[in-house]
Amino acid sequence: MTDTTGRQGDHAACAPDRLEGTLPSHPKYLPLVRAITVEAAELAGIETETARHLMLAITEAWSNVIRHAYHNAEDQRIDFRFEASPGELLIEIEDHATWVDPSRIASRPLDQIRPGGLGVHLIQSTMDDVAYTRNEHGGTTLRLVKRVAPAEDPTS
Amino acid sequence: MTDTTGRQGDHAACAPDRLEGTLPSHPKYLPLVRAITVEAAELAGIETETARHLMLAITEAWSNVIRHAYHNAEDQRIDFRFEASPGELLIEIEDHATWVDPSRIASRPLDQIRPGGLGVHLIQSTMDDVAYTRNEHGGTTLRLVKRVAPAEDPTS
Amino acid sequence: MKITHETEGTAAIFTVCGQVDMHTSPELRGSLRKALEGRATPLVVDLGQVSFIDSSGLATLIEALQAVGRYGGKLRLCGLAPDVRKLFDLARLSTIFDLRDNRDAALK
Amino acid sequence: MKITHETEGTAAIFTVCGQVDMHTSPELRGSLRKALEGRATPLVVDLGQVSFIDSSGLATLIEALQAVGRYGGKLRLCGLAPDVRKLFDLARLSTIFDLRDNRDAALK
Ligand SMILES: Nc1ncnc2c1ncn2[C@@H]1O[C@H](COP(=O)(O)OP(=O)(O)O)[C@@H](O)[C@H]1O
Ligand SMILES: Nc1ncnc2c1ncn2[C@@H]1O[C@H](COP(=O)(O)OP(=O)(O)O)[C@@H](O)[C@H]1O
Repeated sequence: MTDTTGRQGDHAACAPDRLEGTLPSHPKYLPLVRAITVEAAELAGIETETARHLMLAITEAWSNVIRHAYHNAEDQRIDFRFEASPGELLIEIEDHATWVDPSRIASRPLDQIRPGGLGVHLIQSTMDDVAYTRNEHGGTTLRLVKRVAPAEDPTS
Repeated sequence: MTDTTGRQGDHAACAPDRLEGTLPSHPKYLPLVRAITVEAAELAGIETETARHLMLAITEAWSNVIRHAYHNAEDQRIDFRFEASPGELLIEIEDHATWVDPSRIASRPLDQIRPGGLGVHLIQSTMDDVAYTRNEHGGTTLRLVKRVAPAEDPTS
Repeated sequence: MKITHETEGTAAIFTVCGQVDMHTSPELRGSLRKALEGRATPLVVDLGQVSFIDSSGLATLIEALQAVGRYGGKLRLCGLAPDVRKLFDLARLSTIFDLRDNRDAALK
Repeated sequence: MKITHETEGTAAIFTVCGQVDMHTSPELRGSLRKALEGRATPLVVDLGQVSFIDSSGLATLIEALQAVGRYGGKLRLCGLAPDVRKLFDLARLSTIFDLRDNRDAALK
């Protein structure tokens, strides 16, 4: 998102090996977020079934930002970064709301059957690492990592 | 890409009604760019056939940046913006290379059958507006506009 | 997401197509509400053409399950693709719902 | 993109599947090169499972057309989906290629 690298006019800032972007906090963008996830997973050599689990985790995480960080405001910004490296896919989702104590971020007990309160559980059971940290905007960054058995890179 | 809006800690910068992002100049990202295009077109209420034409125009424009602006270097940055408003979809593709005189950007005559030299023609016959301008990074920004008959917004 | 609705005697059948998430589940909830108000039973939700469902979709189905329970009706889900079925497992919901293979089995 | 390759007498048949763009067309070019070196005729490229093709894919096919011409062979494309066919029209290439409905028609 930030570009602090020097610019020499010619062939300036070197691109990171990742997709960075910003979308408004409107739930209508969720299919787009999932489409990006599927393609990023394919680039990272992640098999289809795992990619479907990723779609779910990203959807839950993104929805939580809309609901709990932005209280359903539809015009706030959500920054995201997908970074594929051999053996893992890193996804960061960043809000500009307030910092929430991660100990307060938890789903209901699973044996208690009621609507809602499943998202965080689904994120945790799908991803290898889940970390909430305070970001430079005073909001929360959710860092999700999925590790995969390193496969040969089909693109090289 | 740039974030110069003031930040008040709480509910800071207002999101633009668009997707902004950055990808490396490697051709392996083209399917991802097309996936984003398809979803953005759907959000703009663009019908499937037109969306397929858009996929082609974006692919040609993106490939030209890799080939002609970055001379096939795969680690340079390409910034993009999709902006859907009622009746039109705006797409901007921005390189950090050098500014090229737009009069030099043209395809071969169509009746001259040889490989290559079709991209700009395909972009122009698909999009309503095509404009190359010099950007703040000293490179070229390609601004593409597709206008559509305004339909009812299915999301509101 | 698209929803079509049919009735057969006291039964109501909803066929859901596409992706169910926070953006589309309110529409699903709204469709089901009418059948719940009419005390339809069995209330059949055919998920055979659903390619994705998130926790808001599951929440909507749990609400419906609780609502039919209140008037002594039955909720049946059918046609779940393996991917969608896996999600029910992940949320440990496969056992609380009455999952049927197809519509005919769900109407019996 | 995936390519499979068969031979039938002097004919070579390539079945292309997926998206052909700047990233994948070099692989298509490489596959066709071997058949061109062996002077295969007719050289059949089945595009029935191609969902997308860009100008680099078209360029690859024009190169192949010119190469078969040099040894007096024939290039035939078949199975184009309407979307892909439209692209050939857009590039005014529908008339310079020998487009056939299906593989059988392309091998005749
Ligand atoms: N991004 C977030 N910002 C602030 N609070 C959050 C966030 N994500 C989750 N939470 C908190 O964790 C709780 C559990 O979330 P979840 O399991 O997704 O269920 P639900 O969203 O249905 O309540 C939420 O109710 C909320 O209090
Ligand atoms: N983004 C760009 N930057 C610099 N030059 C460009 C760019 N796009 C196109 N051009 C110029 O326009 C010409 C025609 O482009 P195109 O029709 O796509 O055919 P091709 O890329 O096969 O040459 C290119 O050869 C190049 O000189």
